[in-house]
Amino acid sequence: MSDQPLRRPATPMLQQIAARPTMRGTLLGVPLGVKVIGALFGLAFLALNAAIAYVVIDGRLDGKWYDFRDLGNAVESLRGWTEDEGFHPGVIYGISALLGGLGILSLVGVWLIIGPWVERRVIAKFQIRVGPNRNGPFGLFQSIADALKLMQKEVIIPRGADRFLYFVPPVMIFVPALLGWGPIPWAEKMAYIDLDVGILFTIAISSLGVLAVFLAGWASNNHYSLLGAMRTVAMMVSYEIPISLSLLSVAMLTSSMRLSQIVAWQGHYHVWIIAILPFAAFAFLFASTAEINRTPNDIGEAESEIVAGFYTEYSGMKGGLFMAVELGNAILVGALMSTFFLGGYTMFGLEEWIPGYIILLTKILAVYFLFVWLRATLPRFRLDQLMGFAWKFLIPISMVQVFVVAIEASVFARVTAPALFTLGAFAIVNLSITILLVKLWADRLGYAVIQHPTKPVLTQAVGGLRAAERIRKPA
Amino acid sequence: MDSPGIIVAFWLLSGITVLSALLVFVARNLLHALAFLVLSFLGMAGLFMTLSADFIAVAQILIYAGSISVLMVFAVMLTPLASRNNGNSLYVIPALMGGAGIAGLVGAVAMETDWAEHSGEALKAADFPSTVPVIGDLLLGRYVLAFEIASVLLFIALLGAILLVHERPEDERSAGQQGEAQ
Amino acid sequence: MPPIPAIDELSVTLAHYLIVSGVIFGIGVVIALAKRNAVAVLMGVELMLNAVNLTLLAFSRFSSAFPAGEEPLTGHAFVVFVLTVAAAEAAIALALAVLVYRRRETVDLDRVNLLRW
Amino acid sequence: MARGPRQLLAQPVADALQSALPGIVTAVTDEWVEVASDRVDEALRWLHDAPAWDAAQLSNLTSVDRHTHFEVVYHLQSLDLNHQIVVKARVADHENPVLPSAYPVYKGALLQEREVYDLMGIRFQGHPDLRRLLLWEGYPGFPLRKDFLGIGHGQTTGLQRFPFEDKAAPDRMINAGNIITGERHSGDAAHTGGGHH
Amino acid sequence: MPASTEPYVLNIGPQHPSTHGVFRLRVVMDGEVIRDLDMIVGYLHRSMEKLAEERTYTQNIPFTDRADYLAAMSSNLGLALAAERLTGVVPTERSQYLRVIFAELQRIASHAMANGTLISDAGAWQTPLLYMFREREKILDLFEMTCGARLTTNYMRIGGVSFDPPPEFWPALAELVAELPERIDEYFELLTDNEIFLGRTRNVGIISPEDAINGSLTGPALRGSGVPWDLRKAEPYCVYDRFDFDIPVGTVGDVYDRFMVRMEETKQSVRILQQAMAEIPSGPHKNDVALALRPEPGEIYSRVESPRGEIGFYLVSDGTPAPYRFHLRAPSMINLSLLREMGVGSSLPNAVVTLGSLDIVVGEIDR
Repeated sequence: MSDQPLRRPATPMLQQIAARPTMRGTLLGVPLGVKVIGALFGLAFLALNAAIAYVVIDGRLDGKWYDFRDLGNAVESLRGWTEDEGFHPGVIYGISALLGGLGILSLVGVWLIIGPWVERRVIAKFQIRVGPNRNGPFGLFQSIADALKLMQKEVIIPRGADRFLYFVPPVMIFVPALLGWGPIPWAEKMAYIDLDVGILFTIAISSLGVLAVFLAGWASNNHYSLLGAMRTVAMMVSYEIPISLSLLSVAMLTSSMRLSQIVAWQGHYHVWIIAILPFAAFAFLFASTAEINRTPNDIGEAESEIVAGFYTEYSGMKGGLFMAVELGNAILVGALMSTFFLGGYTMFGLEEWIPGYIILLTKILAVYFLFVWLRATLPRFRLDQLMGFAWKFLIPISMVQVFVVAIEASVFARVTAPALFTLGAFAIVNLSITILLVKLWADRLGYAVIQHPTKPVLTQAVGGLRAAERIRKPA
Repeated sequence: MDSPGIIVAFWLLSGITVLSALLVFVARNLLHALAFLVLSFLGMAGLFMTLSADFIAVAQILIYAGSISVLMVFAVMLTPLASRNNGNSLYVIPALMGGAGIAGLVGAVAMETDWAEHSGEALKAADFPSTVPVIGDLLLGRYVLAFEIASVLLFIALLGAILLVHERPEDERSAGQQGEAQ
Repeated sequence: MPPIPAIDELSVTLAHYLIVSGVIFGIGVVIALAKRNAVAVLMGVELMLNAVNLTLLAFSRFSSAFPAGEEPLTGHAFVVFVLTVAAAEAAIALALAVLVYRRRETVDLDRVNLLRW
Repeated sequence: MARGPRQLLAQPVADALQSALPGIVTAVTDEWVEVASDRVDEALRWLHDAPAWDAAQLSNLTSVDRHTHFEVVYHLQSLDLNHQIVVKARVADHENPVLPSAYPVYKGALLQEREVYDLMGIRFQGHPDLRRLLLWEGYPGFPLRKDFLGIGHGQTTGLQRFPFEDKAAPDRMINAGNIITGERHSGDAAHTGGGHH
Repeated sequence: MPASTEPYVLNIGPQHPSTHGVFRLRVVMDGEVIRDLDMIVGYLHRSMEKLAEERTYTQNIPFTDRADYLAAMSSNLGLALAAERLTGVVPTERSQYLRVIFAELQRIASHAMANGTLISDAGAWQTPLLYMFREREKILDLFEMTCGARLTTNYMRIGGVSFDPPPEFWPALAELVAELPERIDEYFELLTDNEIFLGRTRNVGIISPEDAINGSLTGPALRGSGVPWDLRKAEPYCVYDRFDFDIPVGTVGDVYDRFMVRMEETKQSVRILQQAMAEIPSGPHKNDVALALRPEPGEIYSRVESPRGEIGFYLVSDGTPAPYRFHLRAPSMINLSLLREMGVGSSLPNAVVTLGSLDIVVGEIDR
């Protein structure tokens, strides 16, 4: 036994971090030529921006096929051209449908590659870790590697599984995740199917996933799966109601179920509906986290309780599809949230300058960041707490909100005062009603915020039961 | 109806619908039958779509494929000891005959009758840019009484379902069981 | 080999929809009559209701009993009512099935043969 | 001799025990009281209930193989009085050791007695759920016994069926009764596996 | 007949995210409600007690590392103390302080792990766990500096400790002790006012003080139920009687109380560390002791307060260098005595959180 232990420096990690080059140090070390070229590039970029700004102000872009602010213009002029050339209407239909489908598929596809990386890196930042950083630049290829791994893995069918129903759900759940993107407007004319019943379509599509989840859990012949499936189904069915009610408020306020019209309404009055209907926005956001199984409502796949929930038994790419759907749904909900409550592609007139789809994408990513933030911060609810929250809290208050909005919508249609004034009054009224209602209802349910949770008692005494009683009831 | 898309869609969707409806009958497992039923509902929604009834089609998806099927799932799961068997009863032969008879009758009538129907340009004029406001006006205008009665019906059905399935408290239930035993 | 008809001659008419709806109604009748499981019977009933909906919508679309553009969507309004009734009926029927199961531990309709359960 | 800092001298405990339950003490040293092996539960119950001794907690329960007999050692402690009492029971029958269970007095004996049964082979009568704890049902022998030198010739370790446990009674746990509702099965019935080598 | 589902058996573990090792719960569930519960352990059984009968007392110290691998220092200390009491060896003054310092550091590290995994069990996606790992890493760095190992330290010796800490140890320790209270307050902010966490842990898995004492619970599980029992005060070993610290006790006995007791104990450990750092005398860190001690025939039951409760060593000597009988009282295992009573009737999420709050280490349960 030697008295000299093997020693390493005090905190090797900290020293390594300290030894890393800083941003400032990197800049100082750049040679002059590179700096000059960089500055020239910067100037050229500014000049390009100025040129774009000139073209936009001049109005030369408006409605032309190369109006990059609205890719719908290009498709429209393509349709016009094919019509002029005398193509069969079916061909024109097919071409424009394929273009839109290609857009949606590439969006979702690219997201499925970038998304996991974003999520993991952001969560790593929350968790004072580094995150994936080995594979490709900044670890960007990590998700490709993961996808390759998933594809190579064997798909194991559990013994006793229902073979037919086992293979259906991964596909069945993927379809609504793609269909949901249909009615979302990315710019004024840029929507795949600008359905007249867009809101109803959205709700209907989201309800389709329920059955897939149930079948996945049931067909796996695993108790974890079944438990997760039943939890998810119960939760999704419950939370569809607050979603429908909050979207009903939106539809009544804007007097349209067409998504593009809802966005146009917000753009026209330069207001976000979240300001007018804060409770509806909250209900929608909370219920969506339940619908798409994200923290704090991810009880359907609570890994500390039921491993992976309804897709515990799915291995390889079949499990990967479920994860992909979950990821895709996260930004789909972000898109819906932005469209309904955050002004969609409009941004107080900024959409004249910046392409609407970029604005919408920014908003989607902001909502997605909120989801990641929640995931990194909050523990999970229990099933009974969640169901209680939906039925006892969200639904009653949402119903009252629907009544209030019905009155307000009819007032709005009749009043001739400036819209901003009326809407501001609505916002104030709704906010105060919401606060009042929430408070009253919470009191009614006997729920109170725990201000000062019981802290441990500090004592110097030692003892058993008698000492415990002394501490509990001090004389 | 000149758009080839609609013609293709009609044949495809009606094929899917009829086939999956048949499979509901053929399937051995109740949950398989349920899956086919949902497919049939979806095909039906597509057929509605070809009839330019977008609101009804989406409502069909929402109510049938989304809600009633889940309700059936719950019914199946809440009756665990009952068999998952989708077997036929003794009435299968008469039922088949009856079903074929009805289908044949409807088909014959449909083919033989000279329907006063739109076609060509008149049919195009019957396309609506938006069905929702018109349906809304109808429901809250001419059929408002029926609409209100339907809402009452829904409410009563809700209450009835809750009352039927409501579990009595433990002591009451055991008392009831004793009563039955006597 | 018969000549391939032009695509216009393939056009879909009211009769097509009615036949499809008749076939589905027939299948629904068979399921409702022949199945033993209460839930399966309910499936048949739902199929029948669906077939009726299809008929209503088809008439609403094709029928020239109304001049074009005048009261054209009555069929749609009726379908809305049918959907409502179907939802109510499904809820009640499934509640009944659960109730029957609770009392008799079966949902086999052949074995539920007493008026009182 | 070594005693813990808060361990009571055993003589006063033995005297009190003897006067309350005559004939129960069979031996006594400075450190421990040895009680009659068939009346251990009585002694523990008395020490638990007596306010002067207040043995509220069964701190530790273990056993020692003395080649000819077993010693089961109970370390009791009073939290309020802050002292420790050591009670021993001498199980004379080395082939078929049986002892009353301490579980009716101390719930904390639940797993400790299972462990002693598992590794030393002492059966506790009245234990609600006496099964092997660390080893699997059917393990040949009791490894903490001094005469356990290895698994005997012709016997397998059972590693092949380790994850599957006892195939003869796959739903053993469900039938094992419920501690909470008091539907217990006797310790004897649980003594199914574990043939002596 | 109520519309209940069929009871079914759910095997939670041995490979499961919330069983903290190879621990298996076999649960009979009716929907979400647990009807019966059985624990199956032994997957990590290494027959330590039998092996120890072939080795000298010093040679047995590494076994204690492998028993409670999250609190190796405390287990080391338990065996060293037991062997000293059996043989009459007196440790040096400096080593007494070093033992206190390392045991308290280990307590902080272990409680950080316990609370972090508890919150993970409650469903937080590992963020609090990784935050708590930050402190734990620094403490393990200190261990590594001193004895070269991070987890299985094998540090305590009969008559002292194996190494005197290197010079750079003391500033690092001072830095850690200075920043720890701030960090702990951070966790309080993050967690104690979190509605979801409170909703998940309050009034869940309640153990009454009577049951806790009767069920042989020790450590934070016992103190969470309101019983002020801490061996550092009740039976002061090393030099704990020279330090001023408090025993935190819970008021309800639920999961939240056990969590909070651990958090508060971390604060108290910092207090002890501050005093020990200030008062540590210079001198040898170890007395020279024969490698193969031959204690007189006799026996000892000696216990210390490990982060998980009372870790006791029952040593029987027959005069040879190896113990005749070596028994380790495993607090992790004995704290599970009430698991079934707590679990039956509760729901799966509650059971998972309750198990997490009992803070088991499977290496110690199985030994």
